[in-house]
Amino acid sequence: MLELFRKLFDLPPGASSFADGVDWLHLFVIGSTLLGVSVITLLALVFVIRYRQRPGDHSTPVVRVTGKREAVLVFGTLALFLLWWVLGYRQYLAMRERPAGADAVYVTAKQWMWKFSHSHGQIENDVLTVPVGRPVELIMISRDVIHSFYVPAMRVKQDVLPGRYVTLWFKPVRVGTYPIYCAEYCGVLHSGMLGEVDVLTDAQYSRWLGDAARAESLADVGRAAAVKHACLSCHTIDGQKHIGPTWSKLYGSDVTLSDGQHVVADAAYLTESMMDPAAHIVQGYAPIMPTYLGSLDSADTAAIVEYIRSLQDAPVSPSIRLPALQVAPTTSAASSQPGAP
Amino acid sequence: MTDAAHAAHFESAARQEHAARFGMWVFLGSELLLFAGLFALYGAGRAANPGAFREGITHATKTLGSINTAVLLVSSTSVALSVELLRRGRQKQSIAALCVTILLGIVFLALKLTEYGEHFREGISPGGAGYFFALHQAPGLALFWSLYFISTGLHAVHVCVGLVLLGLTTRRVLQGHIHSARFYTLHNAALYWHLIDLVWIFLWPLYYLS
Amino acid sequence: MTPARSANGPSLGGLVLTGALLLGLAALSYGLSFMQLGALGLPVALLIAACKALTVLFVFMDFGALSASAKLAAAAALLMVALLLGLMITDVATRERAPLPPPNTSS
Amino acid sequence: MTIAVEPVQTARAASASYATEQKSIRSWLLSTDHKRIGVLYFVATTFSLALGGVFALLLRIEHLTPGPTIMTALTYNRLFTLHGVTMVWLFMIPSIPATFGNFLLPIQIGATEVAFPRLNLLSFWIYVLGALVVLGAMWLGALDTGWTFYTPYSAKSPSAVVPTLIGIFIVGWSTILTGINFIVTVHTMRARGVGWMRMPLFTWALYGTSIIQVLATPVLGLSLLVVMFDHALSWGLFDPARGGDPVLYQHLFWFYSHPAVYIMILPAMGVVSEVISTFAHKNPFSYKAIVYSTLGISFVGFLTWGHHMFVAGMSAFDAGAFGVLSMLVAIFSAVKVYSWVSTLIKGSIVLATPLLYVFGFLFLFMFGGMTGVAVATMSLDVHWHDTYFVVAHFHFVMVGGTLTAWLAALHYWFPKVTGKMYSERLGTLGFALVFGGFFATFVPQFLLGNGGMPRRYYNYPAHFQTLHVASTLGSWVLASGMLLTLGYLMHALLRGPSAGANPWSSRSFEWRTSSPPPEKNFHGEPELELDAYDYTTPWQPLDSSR
Repeated sequence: MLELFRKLFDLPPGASSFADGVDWLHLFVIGSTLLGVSVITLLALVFVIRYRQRPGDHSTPVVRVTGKREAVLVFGTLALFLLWWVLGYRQYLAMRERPAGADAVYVTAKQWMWKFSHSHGQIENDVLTVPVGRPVELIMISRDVIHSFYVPAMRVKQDVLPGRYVTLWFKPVRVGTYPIYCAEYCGVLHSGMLGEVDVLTDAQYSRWLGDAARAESLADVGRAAAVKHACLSCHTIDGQKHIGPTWSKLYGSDVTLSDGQHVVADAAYLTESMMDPAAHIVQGYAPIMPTYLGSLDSADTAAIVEYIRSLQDAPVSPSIRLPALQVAPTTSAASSQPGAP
Repeated sequence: MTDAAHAAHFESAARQEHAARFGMWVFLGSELLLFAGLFALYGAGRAANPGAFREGITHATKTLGSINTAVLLVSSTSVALSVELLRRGRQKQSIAALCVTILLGIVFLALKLTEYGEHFREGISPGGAGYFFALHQAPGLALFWSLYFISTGLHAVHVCVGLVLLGLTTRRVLQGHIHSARFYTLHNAALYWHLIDLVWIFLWPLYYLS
Repeated sequence: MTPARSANGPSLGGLVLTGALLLGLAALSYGLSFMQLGALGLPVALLIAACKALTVLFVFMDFGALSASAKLAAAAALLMVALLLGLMITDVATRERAPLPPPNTSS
Repeated sequence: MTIAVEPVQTARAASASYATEQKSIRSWLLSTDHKRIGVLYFVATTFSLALGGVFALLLRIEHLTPGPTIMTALTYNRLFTLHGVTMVWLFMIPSIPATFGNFLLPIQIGATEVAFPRLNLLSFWIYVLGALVVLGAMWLGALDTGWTFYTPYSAKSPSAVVPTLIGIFIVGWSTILTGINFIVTVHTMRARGVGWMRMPLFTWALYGTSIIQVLATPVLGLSLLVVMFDHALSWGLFDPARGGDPVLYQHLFWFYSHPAVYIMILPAMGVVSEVISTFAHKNPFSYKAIVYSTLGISFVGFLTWGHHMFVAGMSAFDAGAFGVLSMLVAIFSAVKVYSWVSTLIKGSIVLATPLLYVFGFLFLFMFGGMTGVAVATMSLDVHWHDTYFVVAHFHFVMVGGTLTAWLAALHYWFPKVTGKMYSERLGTLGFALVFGGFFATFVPQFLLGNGGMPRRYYNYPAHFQTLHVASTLGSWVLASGMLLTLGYLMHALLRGPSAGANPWSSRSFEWRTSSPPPEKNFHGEPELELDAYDYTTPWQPLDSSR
């Protein structure tokens, strides 16, 4: 039945766990639409023939609306539409609900390509390799303008915004290769911003991982990125206090903020600290860290987070002893007054 | 926008006056929506980064802005007075009140420009340009100031339009086209001026106070 | 249809007093802005602003004396303003931040 | 097919018509007569329609092959932007209100003019100015952002963004002024005996439209203004790098552009109400229901803009709210459809060209509207958003709805405006071509959308080609229908037989004066005590001696 419907209405194969539900709703909605429209059209035609003008007196009797019938029609229609909404909203929420334990893939969109960084360190362009039967979560950001990640076969779509992470998830249920389109107009080569999702069997996927395992781990990428962006000139990795808090044993630890609140230094907090450092200042430190919004792409961000994670339980022995330096918030506040003599 | 004499297509002068007045109110409603967009942007921006907006306000030219508030409130009072005076047939005083209003409007613009000067001196310019933003990193600060400049700027444009409107009206009062029996043109100009006042009444706390 | 104007508008003295009241309210919220009201600061300031706005609307703009149709126009405009602000701000306020999940460990 | 033509004194009707009072060009271009301004608007907007139509045809030809066909990607992107801009702001928005509205609103309420005639003329020239600026921007190379101008792309696009936006900004003013003028006219210019609940339904539709024009357009003006600042001075209010939020632009834009859809469709609905009643010789099944749903649409239409943003990164909560509100607005349209169809019951129906177009409207609008509700069904929108399904949906509403109703209005009021009658046979043929062509053009696009074909694609995967070709062929049929219509109407205007005061024996107020009407609309006091939809008595020929 569903397959027939897909064939008749040119729908792509249902390759994700969402597809069947969405297509059933599609069938219901379009079905009732076609039915309603044709019934009313037929009715109109019948009236036109039945009440066509006959020679002679053209005057007509006044027919007034009967409140009851009108009400039944109106509220019936309203009920139908509200039913569509309820069904649609539940499916929509399921799509927005971030699943637990999904494979995370960091997606960077830019004119006019897709870049996928897997947490195992593999990096792919315009091809997204995922295992069948396991939910995969895409954490996406754009480098320039708004793009939209669209995989018709998965029935998923999400605009990819610059400057803000958005997520999208799906669970592939059938092996195969499915096209990715950019669905938000993004410039001259908009229609060339294509890609494909490769859904592999577990066996194929682990083989693919194996091949890709030789690629350096995400933590190594993170260390490189941390050096490149000079993070380590303020943050130590051996537990010493410096201009910024140390990264050693930082991940997952409980941090006391300047306003006395406590937060757990999870990935979310760390990312925020990179993108909006002023938002939560650790007690005893000055709000002097610049924002890396825009200068640090999602892949590097993810890698640095992963690197900090890797320092969670592997303390590095102090190499050199740093001078104990205090950066009191007051001094920094003074220094932030431009016109101060 | 309205015909000076009782136009032929109206059945009576009263009807024409009603039309003109009602038209003005509909227009004011339209103007309100124009500023609503800016207030919405402010609300959303502040909801997204409250810290930055509060920090931005600490750098506002509070004293000048507050003086401007007083100036505008007084000007609103004087224009309202001029309408009532004309209604009572006291043309000369009405014109005087109008002149006071126009004067205060000019003062407002002058102070506004001084404020902008202050900001530029502090290195604040729209779009996150200027060294101020090199020292203050909080995301949203640039947004606050861009919104400040576009909101107050659009408001200032309206002040200029209002001044021109009041100027023309004053001339017509002098010429006696507008008098105690037919003063709705003056009343409409006053309504426009009050709208300018209303908008500022809300801009002031949002961008200067808290 | 009667012209949208009360037979005789507010008295001159009344207008002057209203002006004084407005200045008083402005001074009040100016003063309050120096106390650290914290989260209350903005709502209070806006409340005072609303009072001023209503005063201008009803005394200076003679809103009460308007024809019902003009009142309707103004009300409709205000309603739309409320909708625009309300729905836009709720979006930003209720937006779920998309945090990076801990990179998964199966590697 | 028979049309009851009344014996009328065409000679005296023609002698005293608004069109023949003065003959000089100047007397037209600077006329404050609402009828002449309506005609001016008609000429201008029809030119825009032709322009936008040519763009559309070129776009369709480009899609004959998956790869490059006749133009480069950049040209394509500029063309679909221009198609959108021209059709939406230069044609659709003013199409019915500013042309037929201007011509008929005062007559339908028994007035001799709109409230502010000079303002009316001003808003026409503002429209022309804005249109010329937009055309000038095209000459400067146009812009390639799509008619939605989404930031940050529109703030970065290396094309004539600012000039185009200035042009649209100016046109917006014309819309607002017309809206104010109509609202005030309806409130203050109604003749004695024309109470609110006796106004013709077309006037009600214009009233609802004007409310939207006045309250929504300023927000568009503002958002365009901000985009201009972002583009020209890189203020970046919508630029994330400067703490801005591009999604907020979409909020502001759709706060205007969704109600704008009702600016386009409400007057069309008004036309349908008039035409059905006239050609069924029947009172509307429920006058009140249509009036209230008109007002309902112009209010609830403001609450649904978020359904354009379900996948834009809006909060799930807001998305849900907009979803349910969108369901509400559909109900008002449903009420109207029911009322229109029921109006036929016990009628005395003459299937003349205007009624044919109205049936076309009914079918296409019902389907377009229902698919609109379908697209507002959130999980389905995730799949359909920004695909050809959406394109097909809104073309069903705007072309199948507004354009069809525009053609209905054109054929219905042509005798009233020109005093001439066109060939019924050619009219029927024209309808067949337009309807069939439209169907062939846009039904394939629904299927393309189902298949996942994104909109605004210059090239497309080869397996979509069959449907694209079908769509292109359809567009040619549609175009030929439009050309035929233009042809026989021009011919009727120049050589057509005179129509008589009331060829349709309609009871609506505008038909109680001669065709074309005199400069003051009525010969002496209009007699409007008879209800505008009272068909209970045989038609008394107009006694135009009064």
